[in-house]
Amino acid sequence: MASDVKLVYFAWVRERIGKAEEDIDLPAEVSTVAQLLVFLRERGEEYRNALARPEVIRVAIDHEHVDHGHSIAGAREIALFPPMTGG
Amino acid sequence: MASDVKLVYFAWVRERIGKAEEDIDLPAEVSTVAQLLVFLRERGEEYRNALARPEVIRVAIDHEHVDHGHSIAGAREIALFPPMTGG
Amino acid sequence: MEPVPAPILRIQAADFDVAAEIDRLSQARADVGAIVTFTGICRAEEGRLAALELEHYPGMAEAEIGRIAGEAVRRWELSGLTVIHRIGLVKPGQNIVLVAAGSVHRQAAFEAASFVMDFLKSRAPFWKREHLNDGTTGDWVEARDADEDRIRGWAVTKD
Amino acid sequence: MEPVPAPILRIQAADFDVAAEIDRLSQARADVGAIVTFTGICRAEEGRLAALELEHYPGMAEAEIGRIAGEAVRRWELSGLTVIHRIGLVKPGQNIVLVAAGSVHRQAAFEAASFVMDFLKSRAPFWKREHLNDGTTGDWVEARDADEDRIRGWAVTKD
Repeated sequence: MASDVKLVYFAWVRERIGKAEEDIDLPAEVSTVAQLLVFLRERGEEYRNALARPEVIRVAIDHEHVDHGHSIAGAREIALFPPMTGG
Repeated sequence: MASDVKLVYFAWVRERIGKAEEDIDLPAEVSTVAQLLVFLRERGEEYRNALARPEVIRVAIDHEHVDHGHSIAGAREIALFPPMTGG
Repeated sequence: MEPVPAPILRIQAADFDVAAEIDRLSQARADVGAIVTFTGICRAEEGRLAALELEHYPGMAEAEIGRIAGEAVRRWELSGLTVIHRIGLVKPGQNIVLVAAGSVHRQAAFEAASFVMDFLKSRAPFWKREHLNDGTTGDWVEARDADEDRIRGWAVTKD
Repeated sequence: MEPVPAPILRIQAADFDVAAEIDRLSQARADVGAIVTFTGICRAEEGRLAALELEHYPGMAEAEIGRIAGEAVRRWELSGLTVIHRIGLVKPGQNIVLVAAGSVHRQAAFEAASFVMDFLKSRAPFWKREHLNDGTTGDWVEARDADEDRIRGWAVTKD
Protein backbone atom coordinates (compact mmCIF):
# COMPACT_ATOMS: atom_id res chain seq x y z
CA MET A 1 0.00 0.00 0.00
CA ALA A 2 1.76 3.13 -1.21
CA SER A 3 1.12 6.41 0.61
CA ASP A 4 1.17 9.95 -0.66
CA VAL A 5 3.07 12.44 1.50
CA LYS A 6 4.30 15.99 1.17
CA LEU A 7 8.04 16.48 1.72
CA VAL A 8 9.39 19.93 2.59
CA TYR A 9 13.05 20.95 2.68
CA PHE A 10 14.83 23.85 4.34
CA ALA A 11 18.18 25.66 4.28
CA TRP A 12 21.00 23.71 2.63
CA VAL A 13 18.89 20.55 2.34
CA ARG A 14 16.49 22.57 0.16
CA GLU A 15 19.33 24.06 -1.86
CA ARG A 16 21.05 20.75 -2.53
CA ILE A 17 17.86 18.90 -3.48
CA GLY A 18 16.94 21.88 -5.64
CA LYS A 19 13.35 22.26 -4.54
CA ALA A 20 11.44 23.47 -1.49
CA GLU A 21 8.77 20.77 -1.49
CA GLU A 22 7.33 17.85 -3.40
CA ASP A 23 4.55 15.29 -3.15
CA ILE A 24 5.82 11.77 -3.27
CA ASP A 25 4.39 8.23 -3.34
CA LEU A 26 6.15 6.11 -0.75
CA PRO A 27 6.20 2.33 -1.11
CA ALA A 28 4.76 0.46 1.85
CA GLU A 29 8.15 -0.87 2.99
CA VAL A 30 9.32 2.68 3.77
CA SER A 31 7.87 2.93 7.26
CA THR A 32 10.41 4.85 9.37
CA VAL A 33 12.30 8.12 9.02
CA ALA A 34 15.57 6.21 8.57
CA GLN A 35 14.07 4.16 5.74
CA LEU A 36 12.73 7.33 4.14
CA LEU A 37 16.24 8.81 4.10
CA VAL A 38 17.62 5.65 2.42
CA PHE A 39 14.77 5.72 -0.10
CA LEU A 40 15.39 9.38 -0.94
CA ARG A 41 19.13 8.90 -1.43
CA GLU A 42 18.30 6.42 -4.22
CA ARG A 43 16.32 9.08 -6.10
CA GLY A 44 19.37 10.80 -7.58
CA GLU A 45 22.62 12.61 -7.03
CA GLU A 46 21.04 15.78 -5.62
CA TYR A 47 19.37 13.73 -2.88
CA ARG A 48 22.57 11.74 -2.21
CA ASN A 49 24.40 15.06 -1.92
CA ALA A 50 21.82 16.59 0.43
CA LEU A 51 21.45 13.51 2.62
CA ALA A 52 25.02 12.13 2.48
CA ARG A 53 25.35 12.36 6.26
CA PRO A 54 21.93 11.29 7.50
CA GLU A 55 23.03 11.72 11.12
CA VAL A 56 22.98 15.52 10.72
CA ILE A 57 19.54 15.62 9.10
CA ARG A 58 16.75 16.73 11.41
CA VAL A 59 13.21 15.58 10.68
CA ALA A 60 9.78 16.86 11.62
CA ILE A 61 6.46 15.13 10.97
CA ASP A 62 3.42 17.40 10.85
CA HIS A 63 5.39 20.22 12.56
CA GLU A 64 6.85 18.11 15.39
CA HIS A 65 10.44 16.97 15.79
CA VAL A 66 10.94 13.19 15.51
CA ASP A 67 14.04 10.99 15.66
CA HIS A 68 15.16 8.71 12.85
CA GLY A 69 13.59 5.61 14.37
CA HIS A 70 10.13 7.20 14.31
CA SER A 71 7.34 5.74 12.20
CA ILE A 72 6.09 7.83 9.29
CA ALA A 73 2.72 6.10 9.20
CA GLY A 74 -0.08 8.62 8.75
CA ALA A 75 2.30 11.54 8.15
CA ARG A 76 0.87 14.31 5.99
CA GLU A 77 3.98 16.53 5.86
CA ILE A 78 7.55 15.43 6.51
CA ALA A 79 10.24 18.11 6.76
CA LEU A 80 13.98 17.52 6.33
CA PHE A 81 16.46 20.19 7.40
CA PRO A 82 19.89 20.80 8.92
CA PRO A 83 20.39 21.52 12.64
CA MET A 84 18.66 24.77 13.50
CA THR A 85 20.56 28.02 13.98
CA GLY A 86 17.93 30.52 15.03
CA GLY A 87 17.92 32.68 18.11
CA MET B 1 45.74 53.53 73.90
CA ALA B 2 42.30 54.83 72.95
CA SER B 3 41.46 55.43 69.30
CA ASP B 4 39.04 57.81 67.68
CA VAL B 5 36.72 56.36 65.05
CA LYS B 6 33.64 57.46 63.14
CA LEU B 7 30.63 55.21 63.47
CA VAL B 8 27.84 55.37 60.87
CA TYR B 9 24.44 53.67 61.09
CA PHE B 10 21.85 52.81 58.46
CA ALA B 11 18.20 51.77 58.17
CA TRP B 12 16.66 50.45 61.41
CA VAL B 13 20.01 50.46 63.20
CA ARG B 14 20.15 54.22 62.57
CA GLU B 15 16.53 54.67 63.64
CA ARG B 16 16.92 52.70 66.86
CA ILE B 17 20.16 54.35 67.91
CA GLY B 18 18.63 57.68 67.02
CA LYS B 19 21.52 59.12 65.07
CA ALA B 20 23.12 58.62 61.67
CA GLU B 21 26.74 58.93 62.80
CA GLU B 22 28.99 59.76 65.73
CA ASP B 23 32.67 60.03 66.56
CA ILE B 24 33.68 57.84 69.45
CA ASP B 25 36.77 57.12 71.55
CA LEU B 26 37.32 53.41 71.78
CA PRO B 27 39.32 51.95 74.69
CA ALA B 28 42.31 49.86 73.62
CA GLU B 29 40.73 46.57 74.74
CA VAL B 30 38.00 46.94 72.07
CA SER B 31 39.94 45.46 69.19
CA THR B 32 37.43 43.39 67.13
CA VAL B 33 34.02 44.01 65.61
CA ALA B 34 32.42 41.63 68.13
CA GLN B 35 34.00 43.55 71.02
CA LEU B 36 32.79 46.82 69.51
CA LEU B 37 29.22 45.51 69.48
CA VAL B 38 29.49 44.52 73.16
CA PHE B 39 30.98 47.92 74.01
CA LEU B 40 28.21 49.77 72.18
CA ARG B 41 25.42 47.78 73.86
CA GLU B 42 26.73 49.09 77.20
CA ARG B 43 26.24 52.68 76.06
CA GLY B 44 22.49 52.76 76.67
CA GLU B 45 19.10 51.33 75.95
CA GLU B 46 18.87 52.65 72.39
CA TYR B 47 22.10 50.80 71.55
CA ARG B 48 20.93 47.64 73.34
CA ASN B 49 17.70 47.85 71.37
CA ALA B 50 19.47 48.35 68.02
CA LEU B 51 22.10 45.68 68.61
CA ALA B 52 20.06 43.16 70.63
CA ARG B 53 20.70 40.43 68.05
CA PRO B 54 24.31 41.03 67.05
CA GLU B 55 24.19 38.07 64.63
CA VAL B 56 21.96 40.07 62.25
CA ILE B 57 24.14 43.18 62.32
CA ARG B 58 26.32 43.66 59.25
CA VAL B 59 29.52 45.64 59.55
CA ALA B 60 31.71 47.48 57.10
CA ILE B 61 35.09 49.05 57.84
CA ASP B 62 36.14 51.85 55.53
CA HIS B 63 33.49 50.80 52.96
CA GLU B 64 34.31 47.08 52.94
CA HIS B 65 32.28 44.24 54.46
CA VAL B 66 33.95 42.49 57.39
CA ASP B 67 32.84 39.67 59.67
CA HIS B 68 32.50 39.99 63.44
CA GLY B 69 35.88 38.45 64.13
CA HIS B 70 37.66 41.13 62.13
CA SER B 71 40.08 43.54 63.77
CA ILE B 72 39.05 47.18 63.92
CA ALA B 73 42.65 48.40 64.25
CA GLY B 74 43.28 51.39 62.02
CA ALA B 75 39.62 51.79 61.05
CA ARG B 76 38.58 55.33 60.18
CA GLU B 77 34.87 54.62 59.56
CA ILE B 78 32.88 51.68 60.89
CA ALA B 79 29.34 51.18 59.60
CA LEU B 80 26.64 49.09 61.30
CA PHE B 81 23.49 48.15 59.41
CA PRO B 82 20.88 45.41 58.92
CA PRO B 83 21.08 42.86 56.11
CA MET B 84 20.85 44.67 52.80
CA THR B 85 17.66 44.68 50.74
CA GLY B 86 18.57 46.54 47.58
CA GLY B 87 18.22 45.35 44.00
CA MET C 1 -0.94 35.28 42.01
CA GLU C 2 -3.01 37.04 39.40
CA PRO C 3 -3.79 35.09 36.20
CA VAL C 4 -0.93 34.59 33.74
CA PRO C 5 -1.52 36.46 30.48
CA ALA C 6 -1.02 34.25 27.41
CA PRO C 7 2.53 34.46 26.08
CA ILE C 8 3.06 36.93 23.24
CA LEU C 9 4.74 35.06 20.38
CA ARG C 10 5.61 36.73 17.09
CA ILE C 11 7.60 35.89 13.97
CA GLN C 12 8.08 38.99 11.87
CA ALA C 13 10.32 40.71 9.32
CA ALA C 14 10.05 44.07 11.13
CA ASP C 15 12.28 45.13 14.00
CA PHE C 16 10.91 45.17 17.53
CA ASP C 17 10.94 47.74 20.34
CA VAL C 18 12.46 46.27 23.50
CA ALA C 19 11.27 49.15 25.71
CA ALA C 20 7.67 48.73 24.51
CA GLU C 21 7.80 45.00 25.23
CA ILE C 22 9.20 45.60 28.73
CA ASP C 23 6.47 48.18 29.38
CA ARG C 24 3.82 45.73 28.25
CA LEU C 25 5.10 43.12 30.71
CA SER C 26 5.46 45.57 33.60
CA GLN C 27 1.98 47.02 33.09
CA ALA C 28 0.27 43.64 32.68
CA ARG C 29 0.09 42.96 36.41
CA ALA C 30 0.70 44.91 39.63
CA ASP C 31 2.88 42.19 41.16
CA VAL C 32 5.66 42.13 38.55
CA GLY C 33 8.94 42.63 40.39
CA ALA C 34 11.45 41.42 37.83
CA ILE C 35 11.77 41.50 34.06
CA VAL C 36 14.63 39.79 32.25
CA THR C 37 15.17 40.42 28.56
CA PHE C 38 17.47 38.69 26.13
CA THR C 39 18.19 40.54 22.89
CA GLY C 40 20.08 38.66 20.18
CA ILE C 41 21.92 40.99 17.82
CA CYS C 42 23.52 40.38 14.42
CA ARG C 43 27.32 40.54 14.82
CA ALA C 44 29.54 42.20 12.20
CA GLU C 45 31.85 39.14 12.10
CA GLU C 46 34.95 41.32 11.75
CA GLY C 47 33.37 43.38 8.97
CA ARG C 48 32.84 40.42 6.62
CA LEU C 49 29.09 40.37 7.02
CA ALA C 50 26.59 42.48 5.02
CA ALA C 51 23.55 40.74 6.52
CA LEU C 52 22.18 37.53 7.93
CA GLU C 53 19.31 35.92 6.07
CA LEU C 54 16.90 34.17 8.42
CA GLU C 55 14.86 31.34 6.94
CA HIS C 56 12.09 29.63 8.90
CA TYR C 57 9.60 26.80 8.54
CA PRO C 58 6.21 28.54 8.51
CA GLY C 59 3.66 26.78 10.68
CA MET C 60 6.17 24.66 12.55
CA ALA C 61 8.15 27.69 13.79
CA GLU C 62 5.03 29.12 15.42
CA ALA C 63 4.06 25.72 16.82
CA GLU C 64 7.52 25.04 18.25
CA ILE C 65 7.85 28.49 19.87
CA GLY C 66 4.40 27.91 21.35
CA ARG C 67 5.52 24.59 22.82
CA ILE C 68 8.71 26.14 24.27
CA ALA C 69 6.79 29.06 25.78
CA GLY C 70 4.16 26.71 27.17
CA GLU C 71 6.82 24.62 28.88
CA ALA C 72 8.42 27.75 30.38
CA VAL C 73 5.06 28.92 31.77
CA ARG C 74 4.52 25.48 33.32
CA ARG C 75 7.99 25.35 34.89
CA TRP C 76 8.19 28.86 36.35
CA GLU C 77 5.75 31.27 37.96
CA LEU C 78 5.75 33.96 35.31
CA SER C 79 3.64 37.10 35.12
CA GLY C 80 4.25 37.27 31.37
CA LEU C 81 6.43 35.99 28.53
CA THR C 82 7.21 37.53 25.15
CA VAL C 83 9.13 35.88 22.30
CA ILE C 84 9.79 37.71 19.03
CA HIS C 85 11.94 36.20 16.26
CA ARG C 86 12.74 38.10 13.09
CA ILE C 87 12.94 36.57 9.60
CA GLY C 88 14.43 37.87 6.35
CA LEU C 89 17.54 40.05 6.12
CA VAL C 90 19.05 41.48 9.31
CA LYS C 91 22.11 43.75 9.20
CA PRO C 92 24.99 43.87 11.68
CA GLY C 93 23.96 45.69 14.84
CA GLN C 94 20.27 44.98 14.26
CA ASN C 95 18.05 42.83 16.44
CA ILE C 96 17.35 39.18 15.64
CA VAL C 97 15.44 37.85 18.61
CA LEU C 98 13.85 39.02 21.85
CA VAL C 99 12.84 36.95 24.85
CA ALA C 100 11.33 38.84 27.77
CA ALA C 101 10.11 37.17 30.95
CA GLY C 102 8.36 38.83 33.88
CA SER C 103 7.85 37.40 37.33
CA VAL C 104 7.30 38.28 40.96
CA HIS C 105 10.84 37.13 41.74
CA ARG C 106 14.04 37.53 39.76
CA GLN C 107 15.21 33.94 39.64
CA ALA C 108 12.13 32.70 37.78
CA ALA C 109 12.54 35.48 35.21
CA PHE C 110 16.25 34.72 34.67
CA GLU C 111 15.77 30.97 34.39
CA ALA C 112 12.73 31.15 32.11
CA ALA C 113 14.42 33.58 29.70
CA SER C 114 17.55 31.43 29.58
CA PHE C 115 15.49 28.26 29.06
CA VAL C 116 13.46 29.78 26.22
CA MET C 117 16.62 31.04 24.48
CA ASP C 118 18.33 27.65 24.74
CA PHE C 119 15.36 25.88 23.19
CA LEU C 120 14.83 28.58 20.54
CA LYS C 121 18.45 28.09 19.44
CA SER C 122 18.29 24.32 19.12
CA ARG C 123 14.63 23.43 18.58
CA ALA C 124 12.87 26.26 16.75
CA PRO C 125 13.11 25.77 12.95
CA PHE C 126 15.12 28.81 11.91
CA TRP C 127 18.32 28.84 9.85
CA LYS C 128 20.81 31.64 9.29
CA ARG C 129 22.80 32.24 6.10
CA GLU C 130 25.52 34.85 5.71
CA HIS C 131 25.45 37.52 3.03
CA LEU C 132 28.93 38.95 2.66
CA ASN C 133 30.19 42.46 2.05
CA ASP C 134 31.85 41.36 -1.20
CA GLY C 135 28.35 40.80 -2.63
CA THR C 136 28.43 37.00 -2.48
CA THR C 137 26.14 34.71 -0.53
CA GLY C 138 28.15 33.00 2.16
CA ASP C 139 27.64 29.80 4.09
CA TRP C 140 24.80 28.62 6.24
CA VAL C 141 25.71 29.19 9.85
CA GLU C 142 26.75 25.94 11.54
CA ALA C 143 25.00 24.78 14.69
CA ARG C 144 27.19 24.76 17.80
CA ASP C 145 27.53 21.56 19.79
CA ALA C 146 27.48 23.70 22.93
CA ASP C 147 23.89 24.72 22.14
CA GLU C 148 22.78 21.09 21.91
CA ASP C 149 24.55 20.34 25.19
CA ARG C 150 22.61 23.09 26.95
CA ILE C 151 19.31 21.49 25.92
CA ARG C 152 20.37 18.28 27.61
CA GLY C 153 21.23 20.25 30.75
CA TRP C 154 17.63 21.48 31.07
CA ALA C 155 16.25 17.99 30.46
CA VAL C 156 18.30 16.62 33.36
CA THR C 157 17.06 19.39 35.64
CA LYS C 158 13.51 18.49 34.65
CA ASP C 159 13.65 14.84 35.79
CA MET D 1 37.94 40.47 21.27
CA GLU D 2 37.86 44.24 21.18
CA PRO D 3 38.69 46.07 24.43
CA VAL D 4 36.09 45.96 27.20
CA PRO D 5 34.60 49.39 27.90
CA ALA D 6 34.62 50.29 31.59
CA PRO D 7 31.36 49.31 33.32
CA ILE D 8 28.78 52.07 33.61
CA LEU D 9 27.74 52.30 37.26
CA ARG D 10 25.22 54.83 38.52
CA ILE D 11 23.29 55.52 41.72
CA GLN D 12 20.59 58.07 41.07
CA ALA D 13 17.17 59.33 42.17
CA ALA D 14 15.99 59.70 38.57
CA ASP D 15 14.43 56.91 36.54
CA PHE D 16 16.47 55.23 33.79
CA ASP D 17 15.74 54.37 30.15
CA VAL D 18 16.26 50.65 29.51
CA ALA D 19 16.17 51.05 25.73
CA ALA D 20 18.86 53.74 25.81
CA GLU D 21 21.07 51.53 27.98
CA ILE D 22 20.61 48.55 25.62
CA ASP D 23 21.45 50.78 22.64
CA ARG D 24 24.60 51.99 24.35
CA LEU D 25 25.76 48.41 24.91
CA SER D 26 24.89 47.25 21.40
CA GLN D 27 26.62 50.21 19.75
CA ALA D 28 29.75 50.00 21.90
CA ARG D 29 31.30 47.21 19.86
CA ALA D 30 30.59 45.46 16.53
CA ASP D 31 30.85 41.96 18.01
CA VAL D 32 28.01 42.19 20.55
CA GLY D 33 25.68 39.26 19.91
CA ALA D 34 23.71 39.11 23.13
CA ILE D 35 22.39 41.60 25.66
CA VAL D 36 20.63 40.49 28.84
CA THR D 37 18.84 43.03 30.98
CA PHE D 38 17.37 42.68 34.43
CA THR D 39 14.87 45.33 35.48
CA GLY D 40 13.72 45.33 39.09
CA ILE D 41 10.33 46.96 39.54
CA CYS D 42 8.49 48.16 42.64
CA ARG D 43 5.57 45.81 43.30
CA ALA D 44 2.17 47.09 44.47
CA GLU D 45 2.05 44.51 47.31
CA GLU D 46 -1.67 44.00 46.86
CA GLY D 47 -2.35 47.72 46.81
CA ARG D 48 -0.94 48.36 50.30
CA LEU D 49 2.14 50.18 49.05
CA ALA D 50 2.34 53.89 48.23
CA ALA D 51 6.10 53.81 47.60
CA LEU D 52 9.37 52.19 48.54
CA GLU D 53 12.00 54.39 50.11
CA LEU D 54 15.51 53.35 49.13
CA GLU D 55 18.29 54.29 51.53
CA HIS D 56 21.95 53.74 50.65
CA TYR D 57 25.40 54.14 52.18
CA PRO D 58 27.05 56.85 50.06
CA GLY D 59 30.59 55.98 49.19
CA MET D 60 30.35 52.32 50.09
CA ALA D 61 27.44 51.69 47.70
CA GLU D 62 29.51 52.96 44.77
CA ALA D 63 32.57 51.03 45.96
CA GLU D 64 30.66 47.77 46.42
CA ILE D 65 28.90 47.98 43.05
CA GLY D 66 32.31 48.65 41.52
CA ARG D 67 33.72 45.52 43.17
CA ILE D 68 30.77 43.40 42.02
CA ALA D 69 31.02 44.72 38.44
CA GLY D 70 34.78 44.20 38.45
CA GLU D 71 34.37 40.58 39.51
CA ALA D 72 31.77 40.02 36.76
CA VAL D 73 34.09 41.46 34.11
CA ARG D 74 36.88 39.16 35.34
CA ARG D 75 34.69 36.05 35.33
CA TRP D 76 32.94 36.46 31.98
CA GLU D 77 33.92 37.80 28.56
CA LEU D 78 31.67 40.82 28.43
CA SER D 79 31.48 43.54 25.81
CA GLY D 80 29.89 45.87 28.33
CA LEU D 81 28.14 46.05 31.68
CA THR D 82 25.74 48.65 33.07
CA VAL D 83 24.40 48.83 36.64
CA ILE D 84 21.95 51.54 37.70
CA HIS D 85 20.37 51.61 41.17
CA ARG D 86 17.80 54.20 42.15
CA ILE D 87 17.55 55.82 45.58
CA GLY D 88 14.78 57.83 47.23
CA LEU D 89 11.06 57.17 46.71
CA VAL D 90 9.94 54.74 44.03
CA LYS D 91 6.25 54.07 43.36
CA PRO D 92 4.62 50.75 42.43
CA GLY D 93 5.26 49.93 38.77
CA GLN D 94 8.37 52.12 38.66
CA ASN D 95 11.92 50.91 38.09
CA ILE D 96 14.30 50.26 40.99
CA VAL D 97 17.36 48.69 39.43
CA LEU D 98 18.83 47.85 36.03
CA VAL D 99 21.60 45.42 35.22
CA ALA D 100 22.51 45.06 31.55
CA ALA D 101 25.29 42.80 30.28
CA GLY D 102 26.51 42.48 26.69
CA SER D 103 28.66 39.72 25.26
CA VAL D 104 29.58 37.88 22.09
CA HIS D 105 27.68 34.83 23.36
CA ARG D 106 24.44 34.59 25.26
CA GLN D 107 25.54 32.44 28.17
CA ALA D 108 28.10 34.94 29.44
CA ALA D 109 25.51 37.71 29.31
CA PHE D 110 22.91 35.66 31.22
CA GLU D 111 25.33 34.48 33.88
CA ALA D 112 26.96 37.86 34.43
CA ALA D 113 23.61 39.66 34.78
CA SER D 114 22.36 37.02 37.23
CA PHE D 115 25.61 37.16 39.22
CA VAL D 116 25.54 40.96 39.49
CA MET D 117 21.91 40.93 40.62
CA ASP D 118 22.56 38.28 43.28
CA PHE D 119 25.44 40.29 44.72
CA LEU D 120 23.60 43.61 44.45
CA LYS D 121 20.76 42.10 46.50
CA SER D 122 22.95 40.77 49.31
CA ARG D 123 26.13 42.83 49.27
CA ALA D 124 25.41 46.35 48.02
CA PRO D 125 24.44 48.63 50.95
CA PHE D 126 20.87 49.57 50.07
CA TRP D 127 17.80 49.21 52.29
CA LYS D 128 14.13 49.42 51.38
CA ARG D 129 11.37 50.78 53.60
CA GLU D 130 7.67 50.67 52.81
CA HIS D 131 5.48 53.76 52.68
CA LEU D 132 1.85 52.67 52.89
CA ASN D 133 -1.27 53.94 51.17
CA ASP D 134 -2.84 54.78 54.54
CA GLY D 135 -0.19 57.51 54.93
CA THR D 136 1.95 55.68 57.49
CA THR D 137 5.55 54.62 57.19
CA GLY D 138 5.71 50.84 57.14
CA ASP D 139 8.42 48.36 57.96
CA TRP D 140 11.89 47.97 56.62
CA VAL D 141 11.88 45.17 54.05
CA GLU D 142 13.37 41.97 55.48
CA ALA D 143 16.24 40.27 53.72
CA ARG D 144 15.41 36.85 52.27
CA ASP D 145 17.51 33.87 53.30
CA ALA D 146 17.20 32.63 49.71
CA ASP D 147 19.20 35.66 48.57
CA GLU D 148 22.05 34.85 50.93
CA ASP D 149 21.99 31.22 49.76
CA ARG D 150 22.43 32.33 46.15
CA ILE D 151 25.62 34.21 47.06
CA ARG D 152 27.09 31.03 48.48
CA GLY D 153 26.15 29.23 45.25
CA TRP D 154 28.34 31.58 43.23
CA ALA D 155 31.21 31.27 45.69
CA VAL D 156 31.20 27.47 45.32
CA THR D 157 31.26 27.80 41.55
CA LYS D 158 34.24 30.11 41.87
CA ASP D 159 36.49 27.69 43.73
